[in-house]
Amino acid sequence: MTAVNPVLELRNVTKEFPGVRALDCVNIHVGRNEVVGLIGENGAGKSTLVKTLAGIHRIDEGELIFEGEPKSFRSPRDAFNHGLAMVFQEQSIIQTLTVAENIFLGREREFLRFGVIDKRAMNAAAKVELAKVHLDCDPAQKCARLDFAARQMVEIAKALSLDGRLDGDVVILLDEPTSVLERREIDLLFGIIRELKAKASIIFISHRLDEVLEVSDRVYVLRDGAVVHETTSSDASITGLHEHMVGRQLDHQYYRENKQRAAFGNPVLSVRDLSIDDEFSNLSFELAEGEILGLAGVVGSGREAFARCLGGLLPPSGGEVLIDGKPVRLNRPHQAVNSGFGFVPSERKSEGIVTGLSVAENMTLAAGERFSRLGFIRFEKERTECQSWIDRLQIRTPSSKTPMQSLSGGNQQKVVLSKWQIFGSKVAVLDHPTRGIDVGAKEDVYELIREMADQGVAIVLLGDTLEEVIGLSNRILVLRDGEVSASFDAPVGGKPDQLDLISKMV
Amino acid sequence: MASINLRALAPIGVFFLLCFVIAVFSPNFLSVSNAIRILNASAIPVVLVMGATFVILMGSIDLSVEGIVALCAVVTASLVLNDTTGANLGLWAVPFAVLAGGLIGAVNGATHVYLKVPSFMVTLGIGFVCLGIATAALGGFPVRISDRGFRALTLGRSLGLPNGIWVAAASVFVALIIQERTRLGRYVYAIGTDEITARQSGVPVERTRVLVFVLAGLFSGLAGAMAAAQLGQGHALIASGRLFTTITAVVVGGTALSGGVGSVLNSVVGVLIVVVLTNGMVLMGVPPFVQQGVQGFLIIVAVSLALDRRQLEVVK
Amino acid sequence: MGKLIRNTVMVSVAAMLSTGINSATFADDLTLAISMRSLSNPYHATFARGGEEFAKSVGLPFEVLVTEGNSEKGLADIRALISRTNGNVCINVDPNDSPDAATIVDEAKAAGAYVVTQWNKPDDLHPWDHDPNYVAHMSFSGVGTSKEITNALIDAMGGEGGIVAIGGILSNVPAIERKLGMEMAVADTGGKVEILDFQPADWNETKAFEIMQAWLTRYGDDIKGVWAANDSMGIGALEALRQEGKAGSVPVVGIDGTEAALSAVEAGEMAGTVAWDPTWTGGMGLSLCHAAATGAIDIAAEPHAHREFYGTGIVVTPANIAEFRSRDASFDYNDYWAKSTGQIQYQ
Amino acid sequence: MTEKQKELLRNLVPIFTLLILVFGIAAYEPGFLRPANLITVTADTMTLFLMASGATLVIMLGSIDLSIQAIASMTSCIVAAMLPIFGGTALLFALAAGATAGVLSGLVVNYLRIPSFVATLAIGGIMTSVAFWASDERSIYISDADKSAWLNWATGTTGGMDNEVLVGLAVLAGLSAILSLTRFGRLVRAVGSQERAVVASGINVNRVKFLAFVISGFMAGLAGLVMAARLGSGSPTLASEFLLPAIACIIVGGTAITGGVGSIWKTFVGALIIAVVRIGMTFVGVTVFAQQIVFGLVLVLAVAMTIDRTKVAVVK
Repeated sequence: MTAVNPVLELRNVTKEFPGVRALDCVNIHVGRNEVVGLIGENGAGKSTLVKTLAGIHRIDEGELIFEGEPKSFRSPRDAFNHGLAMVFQEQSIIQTLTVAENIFLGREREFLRFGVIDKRAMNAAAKVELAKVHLDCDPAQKCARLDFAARQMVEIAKALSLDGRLDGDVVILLDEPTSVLERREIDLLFGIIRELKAKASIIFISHRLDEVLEVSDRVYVLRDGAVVHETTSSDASITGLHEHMVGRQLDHQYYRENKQRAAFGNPVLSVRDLSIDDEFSNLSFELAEGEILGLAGVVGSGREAFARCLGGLLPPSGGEVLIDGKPVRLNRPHQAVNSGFGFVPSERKSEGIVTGLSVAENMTLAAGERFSRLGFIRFEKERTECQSWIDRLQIRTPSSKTPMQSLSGGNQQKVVLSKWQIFGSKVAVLDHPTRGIDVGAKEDVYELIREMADQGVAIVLLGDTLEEVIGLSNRILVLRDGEVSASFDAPVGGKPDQLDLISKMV
Repeated sequence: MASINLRALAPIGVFFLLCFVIAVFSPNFLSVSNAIRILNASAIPVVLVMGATFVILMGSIDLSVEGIVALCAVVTASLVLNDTTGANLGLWAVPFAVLAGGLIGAVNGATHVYLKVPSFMVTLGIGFVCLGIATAALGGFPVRISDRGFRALTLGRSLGLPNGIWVAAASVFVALIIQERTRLGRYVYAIGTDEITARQSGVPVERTRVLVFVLAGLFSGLAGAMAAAQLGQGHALIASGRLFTTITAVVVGGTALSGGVGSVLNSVVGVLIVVVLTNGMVLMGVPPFVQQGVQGFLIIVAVSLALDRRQLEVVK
Repeated sequence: MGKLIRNTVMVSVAAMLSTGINSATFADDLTLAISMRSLSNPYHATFARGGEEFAKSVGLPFEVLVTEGNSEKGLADIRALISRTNGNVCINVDPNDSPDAATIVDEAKAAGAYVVTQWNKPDDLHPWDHDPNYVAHMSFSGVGTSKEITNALIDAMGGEGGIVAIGGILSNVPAIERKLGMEMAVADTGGKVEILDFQPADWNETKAFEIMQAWLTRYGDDIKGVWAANDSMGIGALEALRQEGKAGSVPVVGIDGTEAALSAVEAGEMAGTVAWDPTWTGGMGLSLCHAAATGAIDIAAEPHAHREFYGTGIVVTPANIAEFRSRDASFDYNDYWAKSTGQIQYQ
Repeated sequence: MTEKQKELLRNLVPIFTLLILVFGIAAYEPGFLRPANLITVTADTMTLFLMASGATLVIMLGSIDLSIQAIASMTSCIVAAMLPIFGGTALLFALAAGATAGVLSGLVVNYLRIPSFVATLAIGGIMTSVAFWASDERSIYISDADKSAWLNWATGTTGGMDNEVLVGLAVLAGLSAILSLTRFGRLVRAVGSQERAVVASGINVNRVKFLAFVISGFMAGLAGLVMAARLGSGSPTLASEFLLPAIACIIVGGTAITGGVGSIWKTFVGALIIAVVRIGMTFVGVTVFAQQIVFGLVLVLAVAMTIDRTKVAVVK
């Protein structure tokens, strides 16, 4: 299956970190005008591979061949200048700069006139690049004013701007570009990828297997730092790929529907006419112990704001929220937490985990009072309890004292979820709990969500995909323009169809 | 310019409010001659904040301001007609002072970047070194300037305004161009907002950091020359008290110490607020022993009015 | 790393061994030292130079310590010096703040070192209570000289009008004394001269400059004279006047007799300054201390007037500047009290 | 070497730096190593350490406290003015005043959301005014009787050891315990490294910051008491020129100015490094003209050695 003239090739690439062989003799090639999909579980080595290509990590053994010559990029910028552009999983948009400045960051030379930047020319050029991703926004505005999805499109526009500015081949690497995009935007992106194929080669990394199959010509599966499977998309199936990824048979009960509760406990949460100006208005519902309520809606529907409101991060402007019949204040996060809310934020890196603290310290962050006497920490109690959670949730960490930042994304998310279980939250508000984590870790998270429901925790869920919301929820509220447009019951065997939901979303 | 938005207007509002309050107590405040005096007293601080703003926008800090200004004032005073050395360069001493400042800035930047020492400590240490050199070079005595022509740099007037004001205005213009229209300016924002991302996007972080400290040094050097011209001498203590005024002005103007947010224009307003406060304290006849307290109180009020709190999710 | 640790240990062992030997050897060498606020002002620079000249004349090692305005640092340095010399040292100290003098004297006494203090000491601390280590205290009459220079200012103003006064750091003893002298002189005019405003500029030129600017707005032409508690602030005020084209037309006085101020007096831009004689205080303080330490004089037997005395502060005005410039400033190190102007009086 | 050993070694770097300095000086002037001298140097360092000890917590939060110098001066005035009237109660008054200043800083930072740099600078101004008011604008002596009755705990000796050292060690032990054994201490670290996540976890971050500022104010107040006891007086300028050295010793000890990483014993070692360099220069006989220059250079080099770059992604 070797292409005749691969544009980019990795030959026997090996990369070791202390104690781990992150990449083990990896062979990958990308042909001209080809879209190559790359999938793998959490910790399979995808991020390392990307960083190795970008020059952030050095290759220990093996070689990187670009346009037929061995290359070693010094930095992402160096790679970019040679024609290898990347769209990172974590956004690399500088919020205080304008859209145009972000697109051309580091390449302002093109617009210099007498040593100063010609802003008009730069904005005009940016407009051209934005048109390629069909994003209609003023290139002179600050990126801070754009929403997350629009920033992602800017990021893609930045990568695409290479096209036409370079003589040689262009390879564009998209690392999880769709995780924050809605279906409409994903379709747009795929359209762009198909257009680009005529001019460039593309490496597409995603955790959504269906998407990878949809857009790629060929797929590599990585596991434990090695390529375990390579196939053309036409020959592949989702189940097959998944089995290669996890190295075992796919559980048919992906969303653990067999564990979905049919009967619930006492009502816990009631939301009455809750509003935040310009975000959502008059939201009302009741939620019982053990019930999972899914929220569906496009970006701007108000569901993100609602979740942050329950977390105490966005104060409501009207209405009331009651827990166990008692009204609660949501002006500050600690009020929300002490009333019984546990909020799992979508931005895990900045809001979910405290990087400077250890795993155990993160786990007991909210429940600190229970682990201290007269302000002094009860270290033994903390250690044993945290260790039991680590074992139970199969969190991969050398010990409970390991710094949080050395864990992988999925394991970090498990720690965040355990934080609220240890605290004993009555209502868990999960804002994209599986964003940016892999299939295997996702299944663990689903398992955990079911377990929480079993223990009587009421759950408000903003899913990463509609499929996820449908699969996990007992009931689904669809939001449109800040108001509830529909409500669906979703018992096992009676799950609503995606199309029904979408019709109420837009 | 795009950077002038509503947020930049809040400090201006505070400034006018302050002027109004002082004018109620002391009608003289609103005279043209006092306006000129305030602008004149703002000249050196404005030049200083031009450099300091870039450093702070980058998330760093420059504590060597007093040292560089003093050393450059001494350099200037020694190069024009004076009572200690035989030199007589006249206004040509100014570029030398500016260059000397830039050189010290380069030492700051290079030490900070290549030894990976926080700017706080580097500039504190280099500031001590500069003051030490200024003291040792003169044995504790001042160099007195006898060159009238050179002193016209601040004493003379053009178009009815003291030249110092024009120099400051030119500095603001240059700083604004750098901020808005050069790669350096844009990179400063990028680094201040997110250094790691900026680096991955190909921003030459090290070079930019060094250059920004050079820039701050150049402005401090110019301020040193101006101080020498204004007081007619150069000595090691000529800049004492300038450091905290400079940083306070930058912050009062609305530039965040954490970097990424702010502008040189904000800092100009910050300087005006701080200078008017000092001026107003005397005009209103505030008793000396409570002045520092009143000033502290008013700075709190000014900043709390001028700050856009929605921008500050985290206050450090 | 291992090598580094090894070397460190070796150096330290060697150092410990030599400790005993060395401390025995430097017992004979008397060290002379001066301690003062900082080297970056002309007054203290000259003060140190005076000390250095005396040290050269007797061929003894000489050290300068600076407090940098920090009492704790001043004390720590003095302690370190006393410890290093085993108390075999003469120190001429200008304490950072008056109370420091007591602590310094205690330290010196405990170690057998000899001390002369300048300017600042508590009123109830006397050399004769700490014989023989506390040799003497030298000062200048802050109140008296300030009164004299204020009178010079009033004369230059033609005897009436409003003055503005710039003070030093509010709590500093010289600042308090000078302010008091100024107020007394103004009171003596019986209301003809009025203090429009008093502001402290903390001895700082630039602050004085800014305050003067504000005064020009507030009082304008009502300002007939400017009084400053030292020359630096006086020069700052003068430069603010120059900016308005008023240098020379509004008389300014300062205190200290710095070269800048003397030139301004010559140019007719300042109406006067008070010239202390820091060369004399620096040199003579050490000389007296040295004499007591070596037994050249029996300091305990000297009268109180020889233990706490004022030096000579000369009021320099445009009228006598030429004479002042041409005076013979030399003095004899062994004629200890030739320039004394009497025993210190306490208000 | 395992990660753990490396970590341990990195932690010990400040101590190695201190030892190198001590033995370096001793090589020139062996008298420096006399036990009596070492105790004196340590005792002389304690006021600096006390001022820096509380501020370490604030810096670990990622904030800064610039009011400590003014607070120490103020408490010295309060204790000196009140001892003759109230006896020992004056000590409590003074400490309470220090803590109150911290309360004010905490309130201004938390509720007006003003960056601590400006807030504490302003509060410091207010405290200076309080000091002027309490002292009636002059230095106040403490009589020997009052001193021996009420301040002996700070200046006397116990079992041959200067009490300053014992007070310093007690504070070192106490604050270290708070930092490493209590929930508050852990939250200080957490807030310093990732404040937003701590907020989202439902921690009342304001309470943590508030308490840190109060402790900082209290320790600065205590430093003022010890200073007053040592110098036998209170004065509004007693602690002048202590601010930057205090912050310098926190950073020289290896605490990151950006927050999250640090400890009290590092500050203790940092204070000793600063003191040893300063006093060492007098011992070695560095000429006073060069002292400032040497001090500045050694400061930069010391930090270059002591800061742990593995824990901070970006050096600002």
